[in-house]
Amino acid sequence: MAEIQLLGFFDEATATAEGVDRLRRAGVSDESVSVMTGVPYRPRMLRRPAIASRIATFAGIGALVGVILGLAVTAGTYLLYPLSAGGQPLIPIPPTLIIVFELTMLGMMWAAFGGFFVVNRLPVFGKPPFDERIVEGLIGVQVVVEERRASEIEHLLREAGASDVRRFDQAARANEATWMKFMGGLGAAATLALIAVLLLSFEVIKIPFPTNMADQVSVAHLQGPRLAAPAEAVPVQGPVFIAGQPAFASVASSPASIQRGQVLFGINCLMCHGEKGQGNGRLAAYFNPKPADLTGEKVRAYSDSDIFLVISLGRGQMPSLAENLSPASRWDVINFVRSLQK
Amino acid sequence: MAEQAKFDSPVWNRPLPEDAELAAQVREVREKHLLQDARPPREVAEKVLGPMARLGRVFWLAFVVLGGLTATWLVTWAYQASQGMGVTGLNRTIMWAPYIINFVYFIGIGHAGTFISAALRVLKFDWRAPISRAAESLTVFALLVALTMPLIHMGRVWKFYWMIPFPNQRQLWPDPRSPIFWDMTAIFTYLSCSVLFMYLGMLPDLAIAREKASGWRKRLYTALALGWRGTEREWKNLDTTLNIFSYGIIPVMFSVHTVVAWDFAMTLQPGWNSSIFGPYFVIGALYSGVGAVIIIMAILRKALHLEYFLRQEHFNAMGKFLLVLSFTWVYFYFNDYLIPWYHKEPILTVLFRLFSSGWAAPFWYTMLFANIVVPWATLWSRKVRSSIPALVGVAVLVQVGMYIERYLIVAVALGYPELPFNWSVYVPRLPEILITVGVFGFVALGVTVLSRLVPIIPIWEVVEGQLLHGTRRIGRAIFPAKTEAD
Amino acid sequence: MTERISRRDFLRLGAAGSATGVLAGCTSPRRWVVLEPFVRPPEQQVSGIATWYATTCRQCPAGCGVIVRLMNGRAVKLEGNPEHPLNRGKLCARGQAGLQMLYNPDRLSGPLVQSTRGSREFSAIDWNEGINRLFQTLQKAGPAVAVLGGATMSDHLFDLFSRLLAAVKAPAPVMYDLYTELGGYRMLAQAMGQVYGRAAVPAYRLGEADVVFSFGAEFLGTWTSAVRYGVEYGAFRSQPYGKRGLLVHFEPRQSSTAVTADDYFAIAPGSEGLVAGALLRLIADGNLGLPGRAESARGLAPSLDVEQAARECGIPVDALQRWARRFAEAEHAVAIPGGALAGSSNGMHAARAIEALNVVSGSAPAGVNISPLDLGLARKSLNTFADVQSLIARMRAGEVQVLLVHSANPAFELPEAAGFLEALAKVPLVVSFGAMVDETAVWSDLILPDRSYLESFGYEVVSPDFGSPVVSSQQPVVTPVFDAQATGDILLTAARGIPAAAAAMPWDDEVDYLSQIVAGLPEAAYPASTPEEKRARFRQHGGWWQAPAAAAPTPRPQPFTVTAQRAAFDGNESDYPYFLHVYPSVLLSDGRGASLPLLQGVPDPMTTIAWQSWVELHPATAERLEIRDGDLLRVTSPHGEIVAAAYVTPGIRPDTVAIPAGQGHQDLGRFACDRGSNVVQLLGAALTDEGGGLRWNGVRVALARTGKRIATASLESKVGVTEGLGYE
Amino acid sequence: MSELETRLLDRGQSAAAAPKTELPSHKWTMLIDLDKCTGCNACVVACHVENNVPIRSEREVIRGHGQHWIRIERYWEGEGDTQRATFLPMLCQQCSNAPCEPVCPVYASVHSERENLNLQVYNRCVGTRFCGNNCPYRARSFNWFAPQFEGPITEMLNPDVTVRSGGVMEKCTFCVQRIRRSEEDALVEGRPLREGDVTPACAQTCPTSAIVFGDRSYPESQVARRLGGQREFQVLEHLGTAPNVYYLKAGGSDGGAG
Repeated sequence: MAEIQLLGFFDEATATAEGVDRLRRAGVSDESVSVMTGVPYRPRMLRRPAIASRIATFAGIGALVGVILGLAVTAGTYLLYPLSAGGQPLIPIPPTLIIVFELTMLGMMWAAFGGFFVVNRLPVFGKPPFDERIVEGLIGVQVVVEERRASEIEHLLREAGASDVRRFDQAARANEATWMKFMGGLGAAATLALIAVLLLSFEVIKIPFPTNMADQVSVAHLQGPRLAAPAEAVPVQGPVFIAGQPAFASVASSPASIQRGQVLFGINCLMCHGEKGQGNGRLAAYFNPKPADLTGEKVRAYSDSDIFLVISLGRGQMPSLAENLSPASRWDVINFVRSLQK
Repeated sequence: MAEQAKFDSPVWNRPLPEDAELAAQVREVREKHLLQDARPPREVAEKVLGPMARLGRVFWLAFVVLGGLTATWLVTWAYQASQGMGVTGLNRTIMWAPYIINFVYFIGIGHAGTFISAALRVLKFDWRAPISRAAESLTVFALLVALTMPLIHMGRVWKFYWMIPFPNQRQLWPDPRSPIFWDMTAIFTYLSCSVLFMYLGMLPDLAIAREKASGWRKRLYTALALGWRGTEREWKNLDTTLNIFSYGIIPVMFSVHTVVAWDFAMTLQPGWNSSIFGPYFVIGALYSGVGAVIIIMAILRKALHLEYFLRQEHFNAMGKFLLVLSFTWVYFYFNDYLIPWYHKEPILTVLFRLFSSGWAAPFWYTMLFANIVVPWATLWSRKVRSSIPALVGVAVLVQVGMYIERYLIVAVALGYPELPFNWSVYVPRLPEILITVGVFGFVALGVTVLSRLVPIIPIWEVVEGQLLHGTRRIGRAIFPAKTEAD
Repeated sequence: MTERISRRDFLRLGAAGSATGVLAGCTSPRRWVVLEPFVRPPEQQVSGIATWYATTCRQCPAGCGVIVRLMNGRAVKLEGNPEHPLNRGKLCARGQAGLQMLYNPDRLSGPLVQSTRGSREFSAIDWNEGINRLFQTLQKAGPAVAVLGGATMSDHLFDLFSRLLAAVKAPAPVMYDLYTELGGYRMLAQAMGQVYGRAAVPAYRLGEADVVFSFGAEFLGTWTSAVRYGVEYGAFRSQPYGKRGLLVHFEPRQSSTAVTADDYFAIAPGSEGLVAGALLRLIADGNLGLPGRAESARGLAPSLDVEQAARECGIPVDALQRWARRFAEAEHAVAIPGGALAGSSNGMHAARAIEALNVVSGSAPAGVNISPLDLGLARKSLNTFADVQSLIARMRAGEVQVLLVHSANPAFELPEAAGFLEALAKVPLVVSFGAMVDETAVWSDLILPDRSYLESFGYEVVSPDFGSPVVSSQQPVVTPVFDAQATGDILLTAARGIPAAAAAMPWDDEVDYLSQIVAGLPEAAYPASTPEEKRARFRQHGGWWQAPAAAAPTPRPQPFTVTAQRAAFDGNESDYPYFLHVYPSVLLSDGRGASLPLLQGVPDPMTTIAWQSWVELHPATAERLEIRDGDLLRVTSPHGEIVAAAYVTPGIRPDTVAIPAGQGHQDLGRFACDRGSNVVQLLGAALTDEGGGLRWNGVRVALARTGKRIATASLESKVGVTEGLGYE
Repeated sequence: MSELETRLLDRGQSAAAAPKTELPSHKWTMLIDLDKCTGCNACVVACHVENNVPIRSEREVIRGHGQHWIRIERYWEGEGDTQRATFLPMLCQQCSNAPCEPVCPVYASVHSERENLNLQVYNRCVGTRFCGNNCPYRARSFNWFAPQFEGPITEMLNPDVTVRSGGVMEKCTFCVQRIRRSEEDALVEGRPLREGDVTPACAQTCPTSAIVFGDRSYPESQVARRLGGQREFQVLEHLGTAPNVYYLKAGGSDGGAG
């Protein structure tokens, strides 16, 4: 049973109300009738039943979400980053109230806006019955009737005072499926945008923007060429060597000392002398002559004091490590080297 | 065209009484009141949409000039960001000034739009109908500018997103203790809801424009109107949503400027840490905002030939409004002044001396003259209020006065911390002058362009008002009367 | 693999120095800032081990011990050497800024020659050629060689210069600079010689003093050893059992010493001696103080009318009376003669009068011990301005073939009236050893840039000597930053070709020379047995000194007389209504600090002005002449004129204007040149009554507005500090 | 690996040496005896060198962009001819209730409860300058331009201290890098921090020892012993910022303690 849509045009409200009344008397249900106006006529004026709006529900839920978000942003931040500021308590209540208030209002209004779209199924897809004359002040009464009653109803409308009646076929209606797809697409786009922003904010996608202080001029010279210690100058920590005397302040070999020495060896020596001190570190290939085999006969024959001097002053291609190792640390390394020789 | 005559229903073409005397009275009422002067909706729409689409030479000239100012703003900002904040006149004592003055000023301007739309809607002041959208558009652009001001003012603006609570690699969020965070939340809420509010109210008008326009405008309005048809359900939902927004946005509006005031009041700076700053700033904001709306109304009326919509009654009402706000503002200002004055707090005494007889005296007296003397001396007169040039003159003075007031609070008071060794005076330099001029240009450009893109007069609200308003005869006199439909 | 990693690359790797960095194969200091920076201040991370070297500060002649913090071979911080007996771990602003002497971007790299003097068109030559030129000229010149040195020249260099000059039978080096002239070093030493029999810069112990009178001695700012006096002053203010010494300061201008004083009198310029005389008179006539004081005073007090003297000085008589009593009654009372005396015509009279107060109170300065310990090493002695004048006369007479200038900048520091530049034209070869192009280097033919003091060896016998002698060690803390050569080595190299000099200077290089000197020192406070160890410990500890002796011998005064003498001034009162008060800037000293941005950019304590020079005026003067801060004034004296910006301050007498020395360079690098004006241009070349000093504190000036203004680069808010909250 | 373990490893200590408990807390306090301050500016220069504080040019100083972490405020007391200057060294007061901290939107200005320090995290700073305005002492300095270190002057920069970029706020840190270094040294040596282990650059150089620094919670420290006297005051005490820099009024002595 095919249905057809009629759109009757009335000049003013009284005639429209009359038309609506007649439709009702003719057995057309209120649900089948809809009024379109360019001005917000109240339903009472047109003898239409009152309409309840569900927007307030949306707004209420939105406000609730806002409260939760507000609490999450504030208390959540305080708990995640327990940083003290200004002698305030970890969770300061007054600032929290401000944020919660703002986010509540934000949630309420955004939800109302969203609700407005959902309830009205905006944007409208498809071509539901409409006529330009409605925006010019005419009142349109849209009636959905079975095709066979079409002319009866049209007549009824004209009798009530309709200046014109247009017929629209079944196809002229809003396409809710497209609307659902559109909203789904919108959601997907929003999710994608969120992911994109997350990728950026976690620097998975890194924009090569200078971060200023990462390239530090104050430590730049730590990378630059090591400057040799001035010849014949004696640091405050004491001379490395005085003719006729052994090297100073040796540290007795102990498990703790050897352990420290191992760590320091790993930092300062391993890359050339190798893990076991056999002169086969990763950089050994670049050197000629090769770095010394610390477990070899030659080094075994050195006195501790000699090794101390080599570390302190450097020898051949080996640089002085005086800046890297304090005198006590040098002895730790020597103790470790001696342990390698065993 | 014969067909069309049928649409002109008696609602819009109300006949004059037969009696010549009564007819004259009715004519007078119609001349005075827009909502009494009913015209067919088609004609009303034409009065809005017609001039809107006609882009004359004046428009293009304004577009080029204001666009140039906007470009100046952006270029200067880029220069400042690349060189460092040192190009401004800020110094080690006065670390805030030009951009924060603008920030407070533009947030203030942004207040009037919503106030007029939402508060007057809630209070059912129907005369606001033709004004509201212009005021809202001013709000939107002023807030946009206000939002950029703290960014322009930042030392490392490229790190602005560190102030946004969003999960990131730094694993650190902004601190909700900071008034700046409050500010951002409040302004974001206010700006986004203002835009949504404005858009919602515009939907039926966009539908009208969709039907009337052609070419690219038709496509634009078709997309923007979202298929609005004006069914009874749509109208009801729109009404509910607008009511929710109206009630919601009013406290937000108050909170925004209160929070802005707290930016100052939370500090230990003498002259700033006053507990009355919140309400005082809100009133100050409304004061300058209503003034700004008056100026925009006058300009739009001239540029878009809106004499039919914007009548003396509107200017008169806005003038009254300005006067009331002036009273209120003075009340708060006096409060803020009197109490420290009475306490003789030393550092504030220095400030008062500075205002009354120091180098800041010319500014202070100009401010008092513009904000108090002139409005009080003139706005009581209906003649002044109804004369557009006079009222605009007063409104411009109020803008000057309120800008100086912000300058005195932000730039001058900040120069007088408790340790006198560090006192300082802020003198603006070229970059901030260019940026300030530029953002004024941008706001003007925004309103100018928007007024040519969307119906700047809410057609449906005017038509609805005309529907609900009529005359009532008591004895031999005719009076305007209103139907309370809700 | 045949390609070899360069030493530099290797060092880069080695220098990364941190375990995780190297092991992970990424050797970047970024590590310190990239991993953690967004949640924690980077200062939470510290990296590397610092090396410290002890050496001697050469920013002024005092010779404070410093230790230098090195990170990766770069000197990053100077601190006082806590072991050093002079400064005890403390350092002044100038000392702290020393690193910028080392790393100054305007330092010269390699020797330069200038074909036309004053053209500033230098061409680079290599070191051999430069030294050769010096050698050849020295060889030809015979005894016609002169050396003009400054007080910051290291003593070892002075010794080498002296030996060279003695070997060629030339007169001894002339050691003179503006800083010591303004500090009155030479004049005060002369006065000490007259009073105690040994001419040495006096050193006053304040640690136990009850009352200290300072007569224009800015001992907390620039005078002799401001750091040591700071240490003394700290002890003076909080003595055991809650005792706190009182400081009274007499000076026409409020210096920072005046500010810290308990009582301050803005006395008329040149009246310090009169004040001291009046105090003596009051003690003598009033029979004041502890037993014996008045008797002692009676023998020394000059004949004068106290009331008239008080009027002339500008001190109320009752205040004088009060302080005379206080001084006489105090167990430890010290009177300090300041540098300003040196520039007054009556300076020697005044110094004797002030020292007479010390004789009365029985608190002679340290450092004037009659028999100092013989250390077997040379120490420089300063010359008077009269000696400089005779050098100039020799130059003018063509008796100087080569002039060597080291640590001095006579073209900047000497008044035009001295005629230095004209005389210079008669010298065929002028050699400057300046590390930067200063005003004198501009008028020289050859520049052989010396190393900065943080790159070179040396020793310095500390002066003033606070009780026991100290030989401060100087050693390089970094390898040379610029291509500069130690002047000592240059002299030794050049001397090798001159037979007489070669015999007097038989060392391979200056390190060899120093080793021998140090080996000859007596036993030190720290243990060291062999000569090698002595040398090493000398450098390690930063010098040689002995454990403090139980009691230093108290010097006995010689018979001397005190006379009250009025100071003379150039210019009559009607044409030149204001006294000119010249003082060394606390930061720039006599101008040698002007090349360091750290000293230029830090505000002067009294005016808070940075980067500029100024004329201090009393508000009454300013009001009369309608002068505001920043007005450019033409300051005219009988000898010259300069233009400088006004600074109105209550801290000066209304009849006096004060201008700091230090600015007004035409050269000396980008930070110094074309800033402010040089006050020396206002001075004449007249000598003081006694002692042959430059009478720099005896000039009157006139002020006139030029109509131009500059913005004052001050830190203070003038309104804030003068008007304040208005309720005090 | 924890932060502490990494740091110990760099000093040649195996990670096992890291204490399992929290690091000990301190109340770092500075005492400035105005009776001894001579306004010599040694502290200012020492601070500039230690903390890589840039020297601003004459033009910048004229514009009020002079940058110092510690400055000598010179006031005038008295009227007319008896006017005498006084010095007030002013630096970050390391307030316990620091007004600068809560106003920062990005946690760049935060408090270390453990050390009683007011920390400034340069790399978090976005340059809103709210803290600078809210500091009643105006002790914070802003990098109005990127700092310029000419030529070899970069060599003397302290590698322990970040050079702040343009647009970043900075202030006195009580030489936190020295505190950190001493703490580590003590940890490596397995001992608690001792009095005198930590001295900021200003206190170290101060010729008259007017500036004294130490841990107030350690009763034998110099600061703890000298606090509580008649001469003690805090600048702008009435604001309730609870500074950790105490001043002693000029014109008196606390006898033997200094």
